[in-house]
Amino acid sequence: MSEQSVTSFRDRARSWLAANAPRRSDAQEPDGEPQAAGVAAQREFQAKLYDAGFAGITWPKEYGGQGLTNAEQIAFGEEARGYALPTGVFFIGLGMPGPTILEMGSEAQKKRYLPKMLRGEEIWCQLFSEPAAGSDVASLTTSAVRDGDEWLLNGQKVWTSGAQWSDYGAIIARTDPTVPKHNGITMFIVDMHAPGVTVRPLKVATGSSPFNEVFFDNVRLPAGSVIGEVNNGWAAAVVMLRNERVTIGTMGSPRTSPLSYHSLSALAARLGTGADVEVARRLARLYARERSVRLFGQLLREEAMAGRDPGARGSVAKLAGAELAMSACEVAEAVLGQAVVAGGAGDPEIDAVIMAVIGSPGSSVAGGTNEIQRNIIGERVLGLAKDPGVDRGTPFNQLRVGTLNTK
Amino acid sequence: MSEQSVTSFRDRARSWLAANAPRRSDAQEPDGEPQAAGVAAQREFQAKLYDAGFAGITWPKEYGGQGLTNAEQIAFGEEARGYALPTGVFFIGLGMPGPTILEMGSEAQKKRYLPKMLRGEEIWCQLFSEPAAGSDVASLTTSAVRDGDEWLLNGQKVWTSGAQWSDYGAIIARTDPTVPKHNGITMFIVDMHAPGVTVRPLKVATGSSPFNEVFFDNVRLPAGSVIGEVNNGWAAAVVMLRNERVTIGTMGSPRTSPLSYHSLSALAARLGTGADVEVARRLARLYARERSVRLFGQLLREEAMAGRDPGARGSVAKLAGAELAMSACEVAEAVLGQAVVAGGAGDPEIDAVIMAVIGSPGSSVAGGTNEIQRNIIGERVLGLAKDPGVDRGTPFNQLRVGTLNTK
Amino acid sequence: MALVLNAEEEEFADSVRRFVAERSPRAKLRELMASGQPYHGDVWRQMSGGLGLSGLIIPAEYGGAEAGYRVLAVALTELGAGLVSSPLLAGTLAAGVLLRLDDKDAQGRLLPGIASGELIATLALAGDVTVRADGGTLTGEVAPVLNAAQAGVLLVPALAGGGIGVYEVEAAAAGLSVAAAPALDHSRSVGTVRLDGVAGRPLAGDAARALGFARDLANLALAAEQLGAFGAALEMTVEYAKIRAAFGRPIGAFQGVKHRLANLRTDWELAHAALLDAARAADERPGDFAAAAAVARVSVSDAYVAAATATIQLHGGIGFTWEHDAHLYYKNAISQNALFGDPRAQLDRLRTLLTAG
Amino acid sequence: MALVLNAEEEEFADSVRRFVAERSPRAKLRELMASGQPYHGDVWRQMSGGLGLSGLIIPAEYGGAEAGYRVLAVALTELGAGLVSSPLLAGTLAAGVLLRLDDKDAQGRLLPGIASGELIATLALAGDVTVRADGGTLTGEVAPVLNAAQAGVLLVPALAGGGIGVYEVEAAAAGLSVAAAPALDHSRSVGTVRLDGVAGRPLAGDAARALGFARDLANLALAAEQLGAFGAALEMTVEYAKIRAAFGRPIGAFQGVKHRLANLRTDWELAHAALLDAARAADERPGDFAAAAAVARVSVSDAYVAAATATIQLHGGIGFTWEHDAHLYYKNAISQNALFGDPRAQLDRLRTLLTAG
Repeated sequence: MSEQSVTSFRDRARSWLAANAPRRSDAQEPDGEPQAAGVAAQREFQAKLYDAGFAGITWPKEYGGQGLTNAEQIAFGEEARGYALPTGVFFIGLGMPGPTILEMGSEAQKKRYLPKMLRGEEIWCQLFSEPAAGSDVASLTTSAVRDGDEWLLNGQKVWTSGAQWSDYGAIIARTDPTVPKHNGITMFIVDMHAPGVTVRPLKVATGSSPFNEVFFDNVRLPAGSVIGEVNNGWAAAVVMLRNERVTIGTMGSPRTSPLSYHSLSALAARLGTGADVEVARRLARLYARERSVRLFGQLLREEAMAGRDPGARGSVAKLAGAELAMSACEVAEAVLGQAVVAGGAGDPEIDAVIMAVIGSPGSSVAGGTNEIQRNIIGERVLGLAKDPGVDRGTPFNQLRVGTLNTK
Repeated sequence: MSEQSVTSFRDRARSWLAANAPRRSDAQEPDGEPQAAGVAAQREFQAKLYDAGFAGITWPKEYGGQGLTNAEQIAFGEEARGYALPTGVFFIGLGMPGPTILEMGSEAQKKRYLPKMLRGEEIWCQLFSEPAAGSDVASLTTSAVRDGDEWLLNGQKVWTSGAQWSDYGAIIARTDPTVPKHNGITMFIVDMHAPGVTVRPLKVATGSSPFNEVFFDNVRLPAGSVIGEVNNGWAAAVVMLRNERVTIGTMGSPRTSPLSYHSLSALAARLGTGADVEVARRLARLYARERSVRLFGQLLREEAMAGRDPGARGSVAKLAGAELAMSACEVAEAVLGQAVVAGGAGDPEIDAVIMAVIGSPGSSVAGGTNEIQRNIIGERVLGLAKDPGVDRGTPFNQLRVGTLNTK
Repeated sequence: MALVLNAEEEEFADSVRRFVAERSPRAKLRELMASGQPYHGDVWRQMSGGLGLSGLIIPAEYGGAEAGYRVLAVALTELGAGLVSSPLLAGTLAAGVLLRLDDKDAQGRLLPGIASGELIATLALAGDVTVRADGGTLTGEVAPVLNAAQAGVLLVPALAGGGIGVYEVEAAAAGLSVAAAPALDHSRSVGTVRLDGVAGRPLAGDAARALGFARDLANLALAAEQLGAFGAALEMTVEYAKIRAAFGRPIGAFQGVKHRLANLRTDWELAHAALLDAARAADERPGDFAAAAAVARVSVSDAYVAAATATIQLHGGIGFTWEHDAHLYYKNAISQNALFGDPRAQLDRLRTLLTAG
Repeated sequence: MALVLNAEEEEFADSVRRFVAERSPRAKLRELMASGQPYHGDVWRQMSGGLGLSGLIIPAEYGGAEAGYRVLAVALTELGAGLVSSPLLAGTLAAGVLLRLDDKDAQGRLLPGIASGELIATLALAGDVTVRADGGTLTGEVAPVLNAAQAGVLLVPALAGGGIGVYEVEAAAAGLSVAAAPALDHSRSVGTVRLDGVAGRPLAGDAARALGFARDLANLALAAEQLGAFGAALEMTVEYAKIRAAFGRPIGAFQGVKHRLANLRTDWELAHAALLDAARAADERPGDFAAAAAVARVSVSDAYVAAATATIQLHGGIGFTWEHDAHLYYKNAISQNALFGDPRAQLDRLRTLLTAG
């Protein structure tokens, strides 16, 4: 790449965004997932983005990408910072299943799925979590049994974002229960419209339903559905999980999040609770923490751009982000004072903060609990000894999983 | 017991203390161990206490005790609260080796040692900790090898309080390294004046030397030195450690400790740092914490008096006490403000607080680290599953210990 | 001076615990959440009429059980554990104020109804008093007020001239409006009370002293409820840590989980001891009650929030679902923390007490 | 805008790190502790003359390296890691004030000596300014002042009339007395400066602005030293957790230890990013420097104390002995935390900056 070409790409992005993309407003952004009504509009916007040459910037041209470098990708990200691109429903597909298919998928899969993903024609979700597996993702029990060239899928996934409007999903399932748990997992592409797939919204503590449960009842996976190799799905899943962690960790919370310093200090001023010296200091500390988390994310991105693998330090970002959210909750409680008792009582700003406080402990678990991140940081960043796992050598069907085998 | 006899005992104690014991002063108490100069005076006071019938209140009469009940013991403790009894050098002997000999010792041992202990004629220490064992007390390497009826003792102990003025010690040593670590330990009585015993003061972070290292070089233990049974010393040690934990945990820090609410709030008033709302609140929180820790100690004592075994809840007291000390350090730092930089600079009150802050992280480890207490609370109070220890079944001489076997 | 419960108190605790398990398990709270009702009338009748909980601190001459504050704390601990929704706290605080005022007439008129549970009374106190009394009529706004919308009578502190008074206001009084709020805590019913020239009957006695006592009583009562709920949330989590497996082991075997739970148990033990002490102080050491109650409240408040957070997090995803009860405790913990003075306000108060004492 | 160190900066960091390892390992600090000397003259000569560290922020025209604040932060991080005792911070702060004042004469007279390391200068600033200037003579007391007893020249902020000024005071001036204090931090030399009608030369320029910058520079410099020491203490502990066994395993295998260290590493990473940002801001975004430096300082201060506490505790008994270096870091951590504004003061300042901005 030449520096000049990056500059001209940046200029082109800047003017296209100015002409086509909605600016990020300072107002409260709606929490959670886009409404179904918005999905069509998002498909349309993604298509425009694609036509303008800003979708799949680093993906190869033969699969619909632009064939450019990280430099252009970062330039676009920087230019887009001030905009609220209506592309949320594609976030998961392009961030996780897409790159995995690109890396490990067959030529036929790449040709069939990637261009449509980039053009916004097909929406993807990721089907990893299971009720009985939790943090121990690899102890999943959803099974895929070979039937000729095809496979028969049975089981349940949970915490699936966007399943309700997805066309396809990347799913991991157990294909050999007689070997240790990591060795009997395969990754598949599943058609979310296939018979036997049931998507149910999952109501959470806040009263809203931002996630789904997905049930698979004898769903037939056609030949050619395996991503990578049979029984080698865990390696692909690890890559996806690591990407997810870096993504969650370095996203940062936008200024407009109800738990940001920006929002909470404005609320503290309005409610008068910020006049208390201690509350004021907590707000300042929140600012410092928020800023340092954001800076660490920037540092990781710069290192990645310089060709250094962030590796397990993505877990540092993930942990720091989760703890930032929990400390923001404490600040929020201090800022709200008595206002929290009446549950908002119709004040939308207060309502939003309360809902964010209620949602935080649960959200912090998404993408791996803090305990899991601390293990990763301890073992892979600091090089401390591993926990002497009893589960690494044991065949999966002899292992304690979830709460099933304990009664 | 009759209630009347307790009342008359209490009355007798009250008047004896008023006539003979020094009142607890509100001034700063000297930190750490009594000076050697005071040992003779303490022996004298203990003898007076014994003559008056207030030593070994619950111990049997045939071994020099008073043969009374817990009720009298508690009554005496309550009456003595306002006094600073100069009996510190006997604290360990009467609290730990004494009761253990009483419970597990031979008749000859009880007759020989207990009366002199009670009369203040012989001072005792406890020799458990070793440099390479640490929290994992049972991985001790000090060895005792049988030589006819006698034993030959070799090794090193550390963190031994009062070793410098002790006449005897209760020591645990390895007597069979070929069995799992808990099964090859024996408890002995060792004459601290015997040839081959070397006591060296151990300088700690504060610059003072409140503890000792004790070296044993071919020390000959005569026949009859074993407390309880050979290779069954761990059971006795566990009882002693548990007593130690309850003792440390429920002692509470006296009002006059440099890190108490009482001391720190007076200092905050003098330095002006208490005018800050947040510092004032931290002081109030310290008061609440100190009071709740003290109340929990009281609750444990009441339960013990009512015949309920505090069991592992002594670890709750120990952990709470250690955490109280560390949070008091934080409050102390806030109270000191800039004064901490100049290290006291000759102000004795500030000096005492700084030394207490410097000493706290190390002291908190004594009697078992917080991690050990949390394990005990988790497993024995809450009933959570044990860590799958790799060390329970392995012969001691095949185990990794300290930092010795790792290079 | 004894902290441990005596046999009678233990027995009473058992009976309340059984009542909660049989008559008001958490499934009942789910019913309230679905129906929008503030509490179950039948449960309240059993609590008040049957168990006599509404009259625990009320003298026998007014139909109360005259059982004292230790027993009250025992009852509230069990009710808190079960997140039982009722107007008990509201009525207890109103009774506390009446008892510390010196108005025989009002006591005789109101206490029997509160004791029997037939009269729902509440104390319209939240933060600093801002309602103004002018020529016998009250004007101002108070929020949040416990069971404001269900109360038949409200005791309203108000500023009159240079001093403060407590006024008895009928629910039906002209100029009074009550707006129920969507309480964060599903087991709590709160509302905003607006007074626009409402006729209030001034009550005789030392209002400042009575309101000070009400704040201490609120600390004791809330600390008891919080401690009970803290214990229940912790127990739920400990039990889950025993049966939920990950990486081939119960999750409670991992120190990351085990130590967090051990810390919470330690906090609970300290808060428990502090509550026992505060309840004793209310009965036996009135001069120490304010400090003891503040210590109890401070000891439990933040620790319970931490425990409820752990309940959600250590249950993993399932703890975040609407169907799981973890969020009920979390919402309760946050809300309780803010009622009648948040931890900062409590610490300020405690510091003042200590400096003055 | 880049946060990552460039190749030149990395190389410079390596050279300082080598210097510390070869010329001023912690054994040197033990020598100072035994001898009572504030620092090693030869080490200081090598640092200043050889490596040029004393002139990093001083323009070339005054004999400095003119290397900027990013490079200064890099150097101080390495020196902090090694607990190297020297008058570098004192001189750097004095230079920072001189550079922001507008007194060519004083700059020409003092900066070359500071740059070469031959002149020990210090800034007599601690908390609010209370020294009073009256008709050209200064009266008051300042403590703690870095290297007060070794300084040849002191820059003393003082109140004159309604405003503030900075005065140059010779160490030999009549009426000046300096009492060295037994600094808690063995790697720091501090003292109390007493002025009793001391003749001071008023320096031209905007004193309030220069002193504000000095506070920001102190935040940057201390944050750098703290971050370095934090990293060193953490590394020492991590290495120990790898080789120390208990219960048949390296202690780092236990989550109780592993998670605590992981939390500290996370805090270190955030503080590191914040420091890189503050150093960049000093060179490139002066308007954001105050906030960035306060964020860096706030991010590292308490976390370093927690790390040093863990260093003692996770080393078990041995970490509490005088011979082990753990207490050197702990004392350093506590002392650093209180210099030029403790965390509360920093948060107050940050809040003011944010509200004003």
